[in-house]
Amino acid sequence: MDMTTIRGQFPFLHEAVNGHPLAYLDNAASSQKPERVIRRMARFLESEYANVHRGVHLLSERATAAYEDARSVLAEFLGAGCLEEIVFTRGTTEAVNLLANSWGVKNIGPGDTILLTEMEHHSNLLPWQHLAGRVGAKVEFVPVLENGAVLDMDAARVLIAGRPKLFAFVQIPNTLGLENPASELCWLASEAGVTTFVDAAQSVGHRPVDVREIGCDFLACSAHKMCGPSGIGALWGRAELLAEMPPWQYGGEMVDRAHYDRPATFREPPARFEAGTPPIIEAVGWAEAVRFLNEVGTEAVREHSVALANLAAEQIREIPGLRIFGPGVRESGIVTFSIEGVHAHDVAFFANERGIALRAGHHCAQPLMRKLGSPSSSRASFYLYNSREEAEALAGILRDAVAFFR
Amino acid sequence: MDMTTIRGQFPFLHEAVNGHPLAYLDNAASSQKPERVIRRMARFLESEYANVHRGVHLLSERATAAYEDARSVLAEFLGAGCLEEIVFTRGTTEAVNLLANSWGVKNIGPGDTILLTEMEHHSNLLPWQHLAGRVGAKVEFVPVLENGAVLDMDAARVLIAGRPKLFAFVQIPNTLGLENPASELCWLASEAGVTTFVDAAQSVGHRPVDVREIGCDFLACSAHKMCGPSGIGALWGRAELLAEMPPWQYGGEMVDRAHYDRPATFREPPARFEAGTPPIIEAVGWAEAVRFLNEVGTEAVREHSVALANLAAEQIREIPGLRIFGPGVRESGIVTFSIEGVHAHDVAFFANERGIALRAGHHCAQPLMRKLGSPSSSRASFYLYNSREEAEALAGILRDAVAFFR
Amino acid sequence: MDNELYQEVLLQHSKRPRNFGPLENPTHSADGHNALCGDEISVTLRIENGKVTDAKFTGSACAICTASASIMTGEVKGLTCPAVEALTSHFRQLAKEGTAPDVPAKLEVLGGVHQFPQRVKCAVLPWETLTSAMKTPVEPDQAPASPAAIS
Amino acid sequence: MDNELYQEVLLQHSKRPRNFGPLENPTHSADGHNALCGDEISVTLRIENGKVTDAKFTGSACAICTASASIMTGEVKGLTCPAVEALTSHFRQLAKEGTAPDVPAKLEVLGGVHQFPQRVKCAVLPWETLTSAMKTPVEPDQAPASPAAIS
Ligand SMILES: Cc1ncc(COP(=O)(O)O)c(C=O)c1O
Ligand SMILES: Cc1ncc(COP(=O)(O)O)c(C=O)c1O
Repeated sequence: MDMTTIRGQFPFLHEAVNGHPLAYLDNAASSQKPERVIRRMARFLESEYANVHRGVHLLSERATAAYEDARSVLAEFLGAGCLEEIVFTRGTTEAVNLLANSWGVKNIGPGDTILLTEMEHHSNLLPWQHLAGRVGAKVEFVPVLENGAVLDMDAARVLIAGRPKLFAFVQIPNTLGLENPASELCWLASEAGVTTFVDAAQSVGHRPVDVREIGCDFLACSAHKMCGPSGIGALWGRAELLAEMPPWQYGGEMVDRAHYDRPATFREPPARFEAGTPPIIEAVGWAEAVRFLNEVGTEAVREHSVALANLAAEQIREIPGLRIFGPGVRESGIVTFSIEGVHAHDVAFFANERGIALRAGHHCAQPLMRKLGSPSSSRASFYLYNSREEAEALAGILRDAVAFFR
Repeated sequence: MDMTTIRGQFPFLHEAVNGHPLAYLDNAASSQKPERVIRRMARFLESEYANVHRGVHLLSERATAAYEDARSVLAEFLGAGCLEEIVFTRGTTEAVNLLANSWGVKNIGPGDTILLTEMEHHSNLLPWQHLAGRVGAKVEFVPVLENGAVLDMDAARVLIAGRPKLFAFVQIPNTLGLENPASELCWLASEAGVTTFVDAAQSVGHRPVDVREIGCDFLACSAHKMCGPSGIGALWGRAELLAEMPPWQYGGEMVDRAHYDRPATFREPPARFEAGTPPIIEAVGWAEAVRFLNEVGTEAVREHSVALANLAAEQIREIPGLRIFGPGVRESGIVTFSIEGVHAHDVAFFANERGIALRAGHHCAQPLMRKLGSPSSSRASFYLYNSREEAEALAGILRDAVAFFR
Repeated sequence: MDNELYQEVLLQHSKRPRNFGPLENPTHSADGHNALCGDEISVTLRIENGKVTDAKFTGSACAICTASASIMTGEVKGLTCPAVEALTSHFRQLAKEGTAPDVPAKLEVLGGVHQFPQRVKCAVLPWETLTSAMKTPVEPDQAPASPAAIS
Repeated sequence: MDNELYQEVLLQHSKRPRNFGPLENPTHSADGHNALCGDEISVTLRIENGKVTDAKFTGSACAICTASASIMTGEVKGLTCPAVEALTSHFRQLAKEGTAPDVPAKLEVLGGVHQFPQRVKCAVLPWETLTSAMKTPVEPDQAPASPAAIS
């Protein structure tokens, strides 16, 4: 990857903090957008915008074509069997809620088990806990081993063999810097007849992701974490599973026939799951982000981000009292750490004064961080536009923070 | 209103169809965006974007400030008591689904009645029908009188006196060109102790809307219909009602404490109802649209749109076999009509060839259009950037269409 | 209007559709509709010894849909069921791509819709309804539901 | 670092907080936490005859929150409950606006947070926890829950 070319495409890099150039290391929370995504959205609004689907006029045709083009771009990017397998949602969180309320309510009942892992983001934990409470099912967890270094695969085998109704797990957790063996887990599950959902919020656009290669039944991701806009994400599901699922939200576009005095009938997927005016501008922006990432190459993105994470981790590991969560060698662009005697919130504040954007807190993974004994930690997460210089600056700033606060 | 200045701010007006200037009369489906909204979103993406709420770094502070500023801009625009009364959703449809699944599931039970009107958009009909089916309640309708000219207020009084649990009605239907007396209806309901929800998708940004003046308990609207982006809308609710409502979607940001083995506890509204990464860019764009509309003045917008609708209606009424739905004098910018012997779909197609964007179909109000005896009709809807010339062009084109098809 | 969609012969079919109205003693029937634009159509058939011996339609639909139904009902009369199926799939191809093999000349006028993706569904709806009619025998004592009966 | 947030005296309080640790025989206690940044704090009080006679805190919190708790526990000792309530509301104003009437000099060092809206919650959290502690008598045989007991 040619870093000068890539960095040149990201306008946010012109920003500075207290005269320091801005090093944005908060990519696991959300990514920045390249110029071409910003321009595409503006151009779409200037000359192609209308509501989609029902119109026969020029702008409506253009908007519908752009919206459905986005669906097919994403379908291809994820290796979907057909474009009807892509349901647009607000993001990963809404995708999980949709799945829990539609597939879940239909298929999970009293006494059933929903299997998760201990490293789930709240968005792949709370909807299942709520569903379990509502229908009388129970939630079990595949444990994480050794300071968060790796998923307990032996336990996973045993728990999957117990035939839960669903195994929902994160491919790349937003905290630990590890990557779960998604295809192996899905293979184990499908051998046992267990339906699988993969939370790919941190993996799509950060490494190659192909749903057929993974072998899952459902998968979700968010545009904003992969150079696209906020307000849109997707649930991918196997066509034959989506076809059997009841609607979740009700309104325009998803209905076939509506009556005053009788229940309505509904359209086929994906329309059945897209009630109301969808995120139109957002789909168009997301498609442009996918085109951009396809040109860069998602494998190159992965290598670059992981290399920077490893570089940063090696240097900060030397700081006395600093503890890095997860495996010794990084498997994703994420480095989460805590420093004895210095609270994460102060670390992030201090780093910001020098131009480095870190995240502090529980990273929407409260039970995991509590288990690891650190309810609050700091996180640096790297993406394609980050540089070696940015990764190297981190250690110096953390040393200064320790001297200041301890 | 100075039309030259206003039209100069809308880039889409540079588009043409077959050499004809584009007359966009599909505003009830979605509105176009002024330059400043498009620019604001681009600028935000270039120098202020990050995920909101949890960050202590520069961009996260800027993004959070802009997102929460949008909430307060909207709160003020709607006359909300405090900014915590504004819950951001994907749009009106999601707002109704939220209300049905949270307030509705908690407050509506077997044998209860949900009162609607016959002129609801599918998005204020289907969620309530589904809820009624789920909990064993029933749905009743205030009838519409005389070719869709007016709501049957006598029936409304009787039905409200029957003390339904909820009266949910549209302020300005997207079909009939009329406006319901929202404050009178809410006053009747509150006298009877009936909770009210107003579907204001077609009224916010099209006329002054103040929730305290209307006296409702809940109200919803969509940004895309009022010069703002797709992907965002809002549910406004009285603080004391929102405070008692359970969450609907689960995930990051809405949780207080999460555990592996116990149910989570949740934050106060509005956070409780905004699971996951919200529509951030969209909120910022919406706030800019509100500022724009405030400068123009929503009463001026209303007068302009209604005047154009009346102008168009008077001229097309002369066409033999043409029937306009709703009152004799327009109360909103909407003119829905059917032409004997010419199908609406052909009308819209024909008009588009001459540069006029109309909508054809059931307008997401199937039961209403069926009751009025016209499952498919054409609709012209006017907004602030439409001109007299555009309104006047309609009649000529419809005459030509009749000659062509009949 | 000057475009390739509403050709004269198509307009004639839409203004004065053939085979429009109720069919006496139908053996098969189905309703079809296009939720997006409001086309509603009913197709009724008499199928005897594996052959379509009569076909009619009713409903309220746009010019494209009406013309398509008008021509279709004429073309399928006398064909065996497998032949109808083959013709249907060729017609779909014609509507989507503008050309298709083995399409009777009378149908070719509808090939123009392929340039207007939003109208393809209009042209194809009668054929979809035909397909489902062939699978739906009419109960002797039950009149076929007309779209008007739905409201 | 050169800014108005972490003043020297505040840093001293955060590095060596006063009144940190368990309180023997507390009469009142409460836990507080900031879901957004992870501050966790417990405040324990002894209230006798309507007066706060002792106050301590434990927990894991950022420098601002820790310093605020350290100064707060010192200041409220000896005050009547209404006086604590008045002081709390003045402190809120100080944190949000940078100045407030009737605030003891020792607290003024925390006025700098008003320039950093994201940190106001950190400074205010101990005071919110104090308010809820004053309303929460300790059951004699039940030790106050410490944040560590939550996991
Ligand atoms: C692993 C993981 N899952 C799910 C989510 C939720 O995504 P969103 O907030 O876009 O709905 C996130 C991001 O915060 C995440 O990191
Ligand atoms: C009256 C009315 N209510 C609700 C809606 C639904 O709004 P949205 O599609 O933005 O959710 C619309 C718009 O289509 C409408 O016109």
